Amino acid sequence: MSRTIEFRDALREAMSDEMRKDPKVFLIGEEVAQYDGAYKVSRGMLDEFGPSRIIDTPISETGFAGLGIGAAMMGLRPIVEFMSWSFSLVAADQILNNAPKMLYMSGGQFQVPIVFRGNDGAGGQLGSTHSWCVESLYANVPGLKIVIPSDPYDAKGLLTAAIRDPDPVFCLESERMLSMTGEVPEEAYELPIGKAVIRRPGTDCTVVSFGRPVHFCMAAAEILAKEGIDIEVIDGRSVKPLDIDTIAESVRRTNSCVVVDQSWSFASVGSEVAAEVHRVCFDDLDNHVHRVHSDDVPAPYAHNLEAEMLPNERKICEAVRSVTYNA
Amino acid sequence: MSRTIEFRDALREAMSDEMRKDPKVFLIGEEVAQYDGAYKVSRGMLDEFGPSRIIDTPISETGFAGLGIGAAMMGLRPIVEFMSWSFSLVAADQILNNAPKMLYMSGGQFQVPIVFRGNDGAGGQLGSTHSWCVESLYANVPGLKIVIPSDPYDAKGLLTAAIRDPDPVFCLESERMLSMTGEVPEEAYELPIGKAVIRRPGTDCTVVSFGRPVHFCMAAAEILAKEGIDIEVIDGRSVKPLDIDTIAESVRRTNSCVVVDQSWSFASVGSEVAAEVHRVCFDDLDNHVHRVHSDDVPAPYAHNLEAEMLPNERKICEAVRSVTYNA
Amino acid sequence: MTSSSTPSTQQRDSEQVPIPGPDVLLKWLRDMMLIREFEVRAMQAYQNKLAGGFLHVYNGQEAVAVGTIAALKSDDPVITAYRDHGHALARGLDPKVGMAELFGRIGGCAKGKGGSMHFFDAPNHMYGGHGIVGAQTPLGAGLAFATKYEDEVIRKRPNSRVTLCFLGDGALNQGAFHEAANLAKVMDIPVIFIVENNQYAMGTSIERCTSAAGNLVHKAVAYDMDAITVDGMDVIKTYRDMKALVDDIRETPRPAFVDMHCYRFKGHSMSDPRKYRTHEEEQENESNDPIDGLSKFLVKTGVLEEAAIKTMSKEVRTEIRAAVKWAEASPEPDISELYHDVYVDTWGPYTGTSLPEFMRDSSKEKS
Amino acid sequence: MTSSSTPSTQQRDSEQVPIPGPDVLLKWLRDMMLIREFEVRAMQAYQNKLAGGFLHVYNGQEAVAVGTIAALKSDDPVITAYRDHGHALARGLDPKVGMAELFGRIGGCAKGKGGSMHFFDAPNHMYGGHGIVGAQTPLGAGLAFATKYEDEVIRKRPNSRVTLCFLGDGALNQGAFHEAANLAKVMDIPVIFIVENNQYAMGTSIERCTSAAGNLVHKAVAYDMDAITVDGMDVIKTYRDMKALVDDIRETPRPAFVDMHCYRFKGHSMSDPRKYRTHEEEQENESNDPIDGLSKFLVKTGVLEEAAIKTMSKEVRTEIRAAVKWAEASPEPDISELYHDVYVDTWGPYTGTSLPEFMRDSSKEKS
Ligand SMILES: Cc1ncc(C[n+]2csc(CCOP(=O)(O)OP(=O)(O)O)c2C)c(N)n1
Ligand SMILES: Cc1ncc(C[n+]2csc(CCOP(=O)(O)OP(=O)(O)O)c2C)c(N)n1
Ligand SMILES: [Mg+2]
Ligand SMILES: [Mg+2]
Repeated sequence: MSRTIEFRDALREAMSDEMRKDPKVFLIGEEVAQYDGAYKVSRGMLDEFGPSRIIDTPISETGFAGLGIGAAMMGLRPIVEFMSWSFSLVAADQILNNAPKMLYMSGGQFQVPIVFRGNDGAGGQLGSTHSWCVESLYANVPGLKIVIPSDPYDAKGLLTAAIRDPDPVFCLESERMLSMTGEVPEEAYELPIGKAVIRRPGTDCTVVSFGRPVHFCMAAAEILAKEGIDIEVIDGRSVKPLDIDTIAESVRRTNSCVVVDQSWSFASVGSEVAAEVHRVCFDDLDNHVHRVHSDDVPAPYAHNLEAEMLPNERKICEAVRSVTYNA
Repeated sequence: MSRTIEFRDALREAMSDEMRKDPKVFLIGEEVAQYDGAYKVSRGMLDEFGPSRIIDTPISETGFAGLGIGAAMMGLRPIVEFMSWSFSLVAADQILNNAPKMLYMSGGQFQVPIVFRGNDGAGGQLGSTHSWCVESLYANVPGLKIVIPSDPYDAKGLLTAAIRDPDPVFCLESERMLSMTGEVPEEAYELPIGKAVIRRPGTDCTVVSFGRPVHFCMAAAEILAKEGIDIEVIDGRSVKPLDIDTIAESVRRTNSCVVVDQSWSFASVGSEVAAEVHRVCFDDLDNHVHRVHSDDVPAPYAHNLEAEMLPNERKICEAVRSVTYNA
Repeated sequence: MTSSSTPSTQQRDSEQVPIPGPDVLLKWLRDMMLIREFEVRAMQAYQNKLAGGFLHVYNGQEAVAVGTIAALKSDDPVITAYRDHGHALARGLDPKVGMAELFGRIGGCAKGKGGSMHFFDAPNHMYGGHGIVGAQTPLGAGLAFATKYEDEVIRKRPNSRVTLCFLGDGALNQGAFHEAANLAKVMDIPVIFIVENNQYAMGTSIERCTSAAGNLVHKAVAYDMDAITVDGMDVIKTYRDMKALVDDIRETPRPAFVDMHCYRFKGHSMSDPRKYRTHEEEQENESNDPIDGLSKFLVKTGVLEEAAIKTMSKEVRTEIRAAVKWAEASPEPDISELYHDVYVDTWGPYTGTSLPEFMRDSSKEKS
Repeated sequence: MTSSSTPSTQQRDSEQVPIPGPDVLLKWLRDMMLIREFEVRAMQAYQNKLAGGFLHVYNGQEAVAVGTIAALKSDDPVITAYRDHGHALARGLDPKVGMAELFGRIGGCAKGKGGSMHFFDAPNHMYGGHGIVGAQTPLGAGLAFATKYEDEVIRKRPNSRVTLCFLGDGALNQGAFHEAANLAKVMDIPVIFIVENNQYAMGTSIERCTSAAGNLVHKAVAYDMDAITVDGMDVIKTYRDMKALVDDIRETPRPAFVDMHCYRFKGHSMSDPRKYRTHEEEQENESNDPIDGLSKFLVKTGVLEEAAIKTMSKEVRTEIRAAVKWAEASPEPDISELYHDVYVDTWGPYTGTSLPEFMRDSSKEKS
């Protein structure tokens, strides 16, 4: 049975479902318990599961991220909430050295089945330190997986899969999407990590994106359709593993590709998609893969500057027009 | 006047020269003073400059990196040594949020003329946590510059430029190259940050690399030459800014390109080079840009596994043969 | 450990610090009123969507910024976290420039690029305004290190500046603070870490997440660092305690720690429903308003009449209203500002074909 | 602060802990000898290039690992830093498996993937072996958290396991330790942070870079945490002090801090010329050898004769020589091992065309 719920509710359902089934699952982070979550993702969970399993922490990201990893080494399945992924940099060593490498360093003895989750990307005018898109930093590291849901349905399905996954999974949400509503089944379900989905079929150009910018792509599709350009929008759903198969299959039909990535451009998820599409589809491409990113500047506070910085519809339309020009 | 000196001596000369000229320059880090540097880069500097300017620290990377940034905001020009860039992850927030964004966040009021430097990349069997190639993580961030010298001459010229630069510069050295010798002028000189150099001219394929793997490329060139494949080896010298002009000019002549990057492949410097070469030289390329990286696994300890993991000669030769196959 | 066993570290007696004359006291009153009024209007502006992002106001803590900064010389560096309006104003920031920053306008102290959490003001030696909890504490050590370095290496005369580095009680739990404190101690850096102990970190009361919450000077014991507890709701007490400490540290450079007791009257930020504390608790603390406290003292000691206070309050209101007007009139930053201040040389590493998309349009200004 | 003002936190009197009988003492002696001999051969192997990377030996600190771990139950978790051979061996690791790890062979405790700094041994509840200074301390809190969680949420019976988390004196200055300590305190986590205070962090003596170096229990004051100082050169004292503490914590779950006085006889790692300390200092400390100490005690109390000690020492030498042989005979890991253990499902996220180059060869094994 499906109902319309918010993105934050979908996240909560994924966590609560798994917690009901598996006593090894717990939630830890700043303000997740008594405050009901800084963004109300965990609202009511303290009441249901009690303070042993819904755990408020000091402002100590290194401490509680590491605590979660240690607990996972003992076989528990922690969900660690970062109020924002922007605050995960202070814990970078724990989440990049310890979580994804423990299995390897220990010769396969210690699995780390942990989920790190929280808001990623620009909020509304949060400025330079609070607007990180960590996917382009962290995706470089082997041993971890990264999912970026773009709607409530995916949020529940991907987070459920993440919690059940035996490896460290980073779930990147968006403050700007938490109130978005959508149809979500009541029962638990998993979306496979590493599988993309075609959001809009099209014939002229493959547009690949992840998370919130998928919606900018859908809006751009409407504008472009009026100009007679019919784009296919692919939602990667996972950044790592990257579903190159689905992307390549599309590019072989459209013969062109634009990647829309909310991160900065340099050595980014967008670079990776571009490099890989060129590798796999070199002979199919009529033009080089075009990239749309946030501008390569620290996030500004002023509203007009921030709006211009982000990978907006205008930039997407320009890139698509440019890549399809010779087609 | 040139003499043959070691890579570590060249680094020291750059620092000492600038310290003699500018009292605002100082060196801070673990074991840099009384111990003469963990890798003897700063040998003798305490004797010459005294403990006010050559400063030993506790094992507190966040603390002393941040201290350096604060001092730079006051107009000083700190050189912060990380014994290894692998230990910079515990200071990621300071070096990625504070150093490169301060100028922007303050609306241009506070410059941060700081240098962070230390060993990057695999040492000899140092294992998973001690073998980071941070360039592919950190290069994503605007506001900073990254240089990777591959010989003593470059080490002195690039570090001198870094110290004089008004922006934060990350200088990535290599434990495996510190004892390498080379001709280095006695007097101070700068190499421009953001300019690549052609190490070996060639006609059949452009091979782009940075730092230590440049030498692997030169060795591969010998092997390939015997097979009649004449490669052009470009040493990027800087990762950020990336000198796409020099690379593109070469690719327009060779019509093919291989990038050799010691980092993991995903969302890496190698992805960026590939994506950009495709963008700028799409019509010149006979084949897609091939990439050679460290394998996408945490660095193993065992000697044979580590040797196989690195971007070695064999892998470079294979990539060049494959990319020039249709030429 | 009993509190008597904690180091009695105050070298100078704050009782010996004279209470300043009427001019100074009146200025403090006005400064505190100005900060309060600034925040009231800031909240209003936020609700009217003139300001965005996160807004953390300083209501209730005015005596801290005013009393501590009054103990400084004008070129002593100050640095704090994101709840920074009060410190910037106390340090001398023009309220209209602050308000313009809040509104994201080019007239702001960071040209609208910083926002509420990033008030920087170089001429007044205000080094921000920092958003990552605790991350300003190593910077604070660095500012103070630089003053010491300048004295020792460059100007070669004895130490002359003292740095104030503010942090919240919640920030005590970040590793950055711990590293900064230890560094400051082993290097004898003249920085004072002032913990604005308003008893909450967002919705978390200090007892719930901070060990030794009952007596924060225990934190300083770990670093063998001088430490005092100060009543941050009383601007005169704050000033006197701080003045004694600052003067002492100016003479004998070393770090110190201040457990500054205070209370934030409003929520953590604008979205906070404050369910984690009782209305009674709030009322009790609000009855200890630092502005009322100084007002009453001035009336009682005959410096000022009730009516004069009202006049002053009115003046301040007029000034802030003008600041709001000025800020509203200040234009949004030009889009070209987006690409300035990334590197000192505007186009920084962006040369030739490596210019990012947005800079390839040759009509755009090049520096 | 005088040391008398530090909390006297030992709830049980270690004087009441009985000195174990001869069998146990003999085992301790043998364990310490085994660790010493392992390290001697490890250094030799390193010089002969049988081992690579960094090698940090434990000579001189044997009583710490043996005495502390003797106070545990067999399933109590143990975690430490990179100077980890002693802890792993004391916990029960077969020396030949440890030696094979050092040699980077498939027979090693981490299949040769971890090396000297990463001795992991799940069956013996040894959680590593960690290379980033201080980074194991939050993990240690996590191990102990898990034991508590299992008791409370899963098995629903009272706390039964105590975790030992070792760290160096230099590691005290990492923010990670500070965050872990505070977390452990506010959550009442049964973890004991044992600072192996060997007085040096590489070439830095503790006084130069660590505040409150003279009395590290001051560090624990910041967290209102129980703290004791232990003579880590005497295995019997170490055991008795630790046994009292461990038992107490098993009964009343909470964290504790141990300032464990010891000395590393060798350099920090194999490349260390030890110029930062005098030969006299080294000799003085070496004369306090923990193995000699226990040997003498056993001879004095009539448990053992000199000759028996020699025999034991010979046996141990034989055992370790055999371990070296075994390790040398163990093959290098197959190259396919490079790609295992990255993800639990070997090929993890590598599917279809996203397979990296090295996996595209279909002849390679797929799991
Ligand atoms: C590293 C980090 N983690 C989390 C946050 C989110 N956050 C912002 S303010 C705050 C509470 C800080 O409380 P305190 O230090 O007491 O300062 P106060 O707000 O009371 O002035 C939190 C958790 C952050 N900005 N940075
Ligand atoms: C974060 C970090 N910084 C620096 C290093 C390099 N390093 C390895 S061991 C060490 C000294 C540690 O001393 P201590 O904690 O006292 O342990 P000990 O070696 O005495 O056992 C240093 C600086 C590291 N591994 N990690
Ligand atoms: Mg607070
Ligand atoms: Mg030590």
